[in-house]
Amino acid sequence: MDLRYTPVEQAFRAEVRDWLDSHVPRAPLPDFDSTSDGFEAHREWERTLHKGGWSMVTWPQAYGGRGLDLIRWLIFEEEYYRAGAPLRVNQNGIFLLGPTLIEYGTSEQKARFLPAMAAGDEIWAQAWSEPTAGSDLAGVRATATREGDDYILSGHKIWSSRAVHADWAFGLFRAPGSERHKGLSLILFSLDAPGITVQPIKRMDGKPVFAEIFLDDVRVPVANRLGGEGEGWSVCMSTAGFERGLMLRSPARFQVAAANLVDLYRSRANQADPALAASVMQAWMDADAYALSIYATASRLMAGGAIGPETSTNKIFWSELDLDLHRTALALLGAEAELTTDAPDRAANLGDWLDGYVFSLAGPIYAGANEIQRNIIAERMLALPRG
Amino acid sequence: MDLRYTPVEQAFRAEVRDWLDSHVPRAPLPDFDSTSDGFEAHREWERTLHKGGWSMVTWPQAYGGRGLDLIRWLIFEEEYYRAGAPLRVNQNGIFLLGPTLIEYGTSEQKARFLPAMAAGDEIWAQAWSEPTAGSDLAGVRATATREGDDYILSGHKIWSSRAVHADWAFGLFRAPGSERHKGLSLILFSLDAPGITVQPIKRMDGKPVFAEIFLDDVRVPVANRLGGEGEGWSVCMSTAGFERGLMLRSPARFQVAAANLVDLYRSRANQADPALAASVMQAWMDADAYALSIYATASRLMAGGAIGPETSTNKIFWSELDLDLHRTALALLGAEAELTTDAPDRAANLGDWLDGYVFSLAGPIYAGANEIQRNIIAERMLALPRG
Amino acid sequence: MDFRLTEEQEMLAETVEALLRESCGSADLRRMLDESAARDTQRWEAIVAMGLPGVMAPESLGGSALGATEMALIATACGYWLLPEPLVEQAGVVLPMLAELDAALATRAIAGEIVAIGHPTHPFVADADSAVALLLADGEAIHLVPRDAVTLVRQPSFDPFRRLFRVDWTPSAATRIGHGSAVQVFWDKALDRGALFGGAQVLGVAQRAVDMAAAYAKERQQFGKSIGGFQAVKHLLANAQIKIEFARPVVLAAAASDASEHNRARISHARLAAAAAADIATHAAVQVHGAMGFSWEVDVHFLLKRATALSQAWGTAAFHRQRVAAHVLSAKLGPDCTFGAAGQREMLHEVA
Amino acid sequence: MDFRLTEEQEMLAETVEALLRESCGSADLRRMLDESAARDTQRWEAIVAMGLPGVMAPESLGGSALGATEMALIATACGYWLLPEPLVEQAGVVLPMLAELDAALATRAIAGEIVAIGHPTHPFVADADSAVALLLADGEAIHLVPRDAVTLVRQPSFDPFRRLFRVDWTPSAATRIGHGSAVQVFWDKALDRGALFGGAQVLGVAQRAVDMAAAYAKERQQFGKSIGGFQAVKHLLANAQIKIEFARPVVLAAAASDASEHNRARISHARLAAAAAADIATHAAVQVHGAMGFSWEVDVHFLLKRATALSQAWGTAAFHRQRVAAHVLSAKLGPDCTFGAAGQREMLHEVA
Repeated sequence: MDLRYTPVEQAFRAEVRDWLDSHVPRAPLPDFDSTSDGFEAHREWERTLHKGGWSMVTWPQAYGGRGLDLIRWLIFEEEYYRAGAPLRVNQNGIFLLGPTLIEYGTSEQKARFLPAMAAGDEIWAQAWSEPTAGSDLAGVRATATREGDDYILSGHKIWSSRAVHADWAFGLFRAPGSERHKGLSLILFSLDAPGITVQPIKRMDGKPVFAEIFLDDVRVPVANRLGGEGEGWSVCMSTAGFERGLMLRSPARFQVAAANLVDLYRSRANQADPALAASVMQAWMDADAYALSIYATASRLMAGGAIGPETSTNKIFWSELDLDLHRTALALLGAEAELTTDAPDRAANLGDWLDGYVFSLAGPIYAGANEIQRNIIAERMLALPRG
Repeated sequence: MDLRYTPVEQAFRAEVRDWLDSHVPRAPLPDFDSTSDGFEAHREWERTLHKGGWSMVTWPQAYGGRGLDLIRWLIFEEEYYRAGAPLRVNQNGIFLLGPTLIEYGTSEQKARFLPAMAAGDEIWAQAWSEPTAGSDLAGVRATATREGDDYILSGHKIWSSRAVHADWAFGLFRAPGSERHKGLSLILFSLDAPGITVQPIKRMDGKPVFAEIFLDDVRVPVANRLGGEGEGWSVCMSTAGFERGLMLRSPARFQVAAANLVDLYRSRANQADPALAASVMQAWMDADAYALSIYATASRLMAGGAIGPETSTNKIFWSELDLDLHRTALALLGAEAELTTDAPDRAANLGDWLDGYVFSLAGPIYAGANEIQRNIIAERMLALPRG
Repeated sequence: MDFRLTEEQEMLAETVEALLRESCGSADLRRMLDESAARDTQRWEAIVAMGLPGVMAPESLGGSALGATEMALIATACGYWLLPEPLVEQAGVVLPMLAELDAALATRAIAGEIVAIGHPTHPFVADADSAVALLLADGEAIHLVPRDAVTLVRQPSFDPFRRLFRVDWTPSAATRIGHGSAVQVFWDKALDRGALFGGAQVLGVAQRAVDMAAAYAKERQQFGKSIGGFQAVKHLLANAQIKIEFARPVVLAAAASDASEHNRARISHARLAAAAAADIATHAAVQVHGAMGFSWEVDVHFLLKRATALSQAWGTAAFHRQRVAAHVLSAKLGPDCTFGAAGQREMLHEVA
Repeated sequence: MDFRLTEEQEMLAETVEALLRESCGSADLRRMLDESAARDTQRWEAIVAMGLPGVMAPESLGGSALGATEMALIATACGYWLLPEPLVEQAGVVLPMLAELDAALATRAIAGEIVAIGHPTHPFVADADSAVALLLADGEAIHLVPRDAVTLVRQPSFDPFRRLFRVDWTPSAATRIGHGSAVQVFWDKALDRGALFGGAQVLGVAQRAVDMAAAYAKERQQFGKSIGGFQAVKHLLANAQIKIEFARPVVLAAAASDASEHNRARISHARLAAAAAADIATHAAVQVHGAMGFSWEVDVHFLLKRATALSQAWGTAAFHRQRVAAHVLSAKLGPDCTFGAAGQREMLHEVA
């Protein structure tokens, strides 16, 4: 155990910091869900990152990455959030699909999809949920009917983030007549394909953050299937799948939020409820604990370890920490908590706590509701019966 | 709605206060579980109460009560706790069995059992649980085999409070071969009866607060059955049964504890964690809310209303309030929290927070674990499916 | 001592409930938003026709002279149905104040005209745009200012039905209707009423959240059964319901008691307990609804937003916690003090 | 940067674990209580034979000169197995202090003799009765006082294995072994070590509570199935395990870092997080065990009591929360500061 950064790691941090200092846009970009202008501005940022070689530092160089280890990924993320760089419009691609492609993809698939993903030329949407398949993902009904070298996709996906403007999507489809975890395949499809209709869904704040995707006899080549036919469930749940548990939320995000919360508290400590100090400190400690835990996991993975049920403990911990942190911020804001960023009298330096709060509400729900994650912890870590 | 005490109620309070002022023992009695001396001292106190006509103010005068309403019962309890009067060694009898006897007992049963209960001549133990029947009370296995005008009782009861020294006990017994909620009868039995062995069980603090009762062909007359044969489950769960939900913990108990907690906080506010102030205030508010809720329920019952699932909301609320209150007290005590009352350097005026804490640990468990109560609330109040 | 609603009180609550159930459904709310309307004229007229704005106003002015308990029941119904119109503030805070300060305007307010109120504890004024006049504070003085004598700057709220404004105005002797230290009592009473009825309102929000979530949990199927059958969902909603059960008697007791320091602490307790119940209930409702719960198309978010707004208006949570603490650390406490220590002692004395 | 235990560290932990599993079971603990014994001689001899009291002591004195990480792992095992003997305090706090102050006594302590320590932050001294000498504070001075020069008054603890005493003694020049302001650093380091290893110990208590509860939940049948199958039980224990998972890396990071203001705050964080995990885990264990959980005959209460005692020793929770707050409100914060801000800046400077 050695908790000092190596000179190489230090140099890497300095390099990242320098590059970000000179490239991160001074003014925040317009958000990527509300308008296609915002979306394209973020695509442009992905291209800028790619030109600098920063689009996904852990990927092999051949696919647009730097072939670096997870500790350096963490350092990159720390500097990225520290610099206030734009959110990653392609996060579904680079953090969710990318690692799975690297583990399960054929060389043709990797060559076809990874460089375009890294370059920002193809932005990805996820298409996990269906109206009847939320926490119970094995309930998907969308079908992939084999016709020679093609699949004909039909069905209805929902809560697809980025789907309104994105280029490609990935999701589970089942062989007609198959049930539950069997007969599922993970299939990639272009959102421009004939037979696809994308219908935006507004989040509670009115932003079209999600979409429904209706697939009506959409023809895709069999080569778009990732992993074996009918093996979609295990591909999703595999090691690579679990790595998503690590990359889904980098600790730096919460450390920045916690530092901002401390600033907010400092600026209001006089009029604040003294009990809120405890919540502020707890948020800071939790963000710190989450970072330390991820460093421990990253170290273990780098040494060849496999990730296990800690994806579930991580998911619960960061989602609850994020929600608590934002609720504490709203409590500190008092009568100003309800003001949106449009409110003329809202102090401009406050940060958008409401937006962060709305975002945090989704944490305990998506990527497997926390209730499901608790079942997983009880069954896999504590060996309790399925019930 | 009129939240003023009537002159009659005020006069009643004054009368109770006067009587308690002149009768409550100056020195605390030795506890009633550790020794038979302590038990008999409490029996003597029950007799004193009875002589004053205070042993159970809501019972009919014919059975040793005063025939008063529930509001006056609450006033009596308030004054009782305010005066620091001894705990009621016969609480299993007067609060749990008594109301059921009054509703379901024959006139002979009432005449036989209630006056002796009110007088402290017969102290009662409860015998609900069995080793395999805890939260799942319908899992009792002890049997009552009918032989003419007698039952032959066999089985093994456990966690019986007061059974070490008490005179009588009540519990559920099933007809041989019956299952679950069917075939159960509520039967009263003398703890002196041949075939009974009582084995004390020590609580975590070493006090023999519970006992196991082994019944080996214990013969009792059929007249000891309360309610119909095989109707024991509904007798237990009936209206009278639910009234236990009201009387099990009178609000005054928590109001006194909360006031003591406030005193403890006041005496340590300088060195205390400021965050603890919030916990102290919450404990006080919760005790107040519990009292108000019980006043509302009592008013409704007095007007002929029936008690429903609020027995479950009450149970959860008071048990969690009690546990939180005592954990807050231990936190305020800091390094002194672990000292028992035997510790020479423990400030004498502190009150026994540790003892209260140990007692409060049982709250979420006994009389139906809180998990079961939450199921009841979800199913009966919110009409959620049994699942 | 009788801690029950009277039959008349229960009937009143049911009548208001029925009106709102009919006129304040999801479609009604969404139509208002589409039209960016300040209020639904038809619904407001029905509310006025029922005499609700004047429920606490004296009969001499055309009011019903009912008490705070009745008003709390109405507020709870308004919270439950997410009523966008400012009935709670008008009937519960503004009219009792106007009745003592300006009888003519009170009569007009009973007839449905809006008089907005800018309390010194809050930087903004709700519903100022549709008001005919505004009650405003200038130091210790109370001013009644016509709508056209002020400039309004809209401050958008998380709650799309809230209409908050910064009010720019110039105090003058012409608008001053009360001054001197005696006036403080008006603002204090307004704050207490706002907090109490806001608490009652948010209690209604909490119950609606639990009811919506329970209904959805019964219907929504996952893993081959309704999710309401899972203990995790059951216990989440049971916990929210418990919070409601132990906030309700505090709200009712605060409403049914006279103004006193003891009862002011209870008003704060009621507001805190109701807001805590709403916080837990609305978050539980979002969680039970899954992704639906943070979409615009399901009404759950309206509840969450209303709870967020009401929980910090009419005194922040910090203010009310402070008021409880001040009482608890100075008052006589104990089981005989549930309904006030002072009165208690006096009456005991009389009896003795 | 490598946040993994080495193979040697894992082997050490397993060895200690095996020793305690063999020698510190339920029957062993209950035999000690029946005999009112201060310690189990055989077990303590085995512990000494393994060299554990000297694990942090320099090799020149016969110690193993291992670091705080190794000591934290040993402490966690001691917590898990509820070890009654004061190994954690001796090896983790007393010996590092003695090594600098009294080499001869340090050697004896490595050989198993007990030297008790009375830290200025705590009114009582643990294990003073079986000690050969006591490290005591008199103002700024450190005294090393022979056991027979003090009078002890036993202060019974909720934890029946805790042996707490008030120590009555008279400071004299003969017993003074250090004084002046330089001595404060000894007491500060002792407090940090006590808090850190106490945190590691209570983390072990927490894990044992979850393990015991999970084992019982699998076995105990109610409603025709094992109670571990009920979601309420599963989630209760899952929540406790989550607290443990996010306390462990904090404890390890605090142990693996050098002394610095940043790391002192992390030690406090580690103690708070571990104590919070133990609080939740031991209460969950009581709840899952039902009535068994508050009976004397099941060991769960030993865990609850140990957690209660350790959570307030070596600085109360209030003290540690205060120390975290002081750091958070004054230090540079941010995602680049996880392992210390100052060092970070320096090294960046060197590189640049």
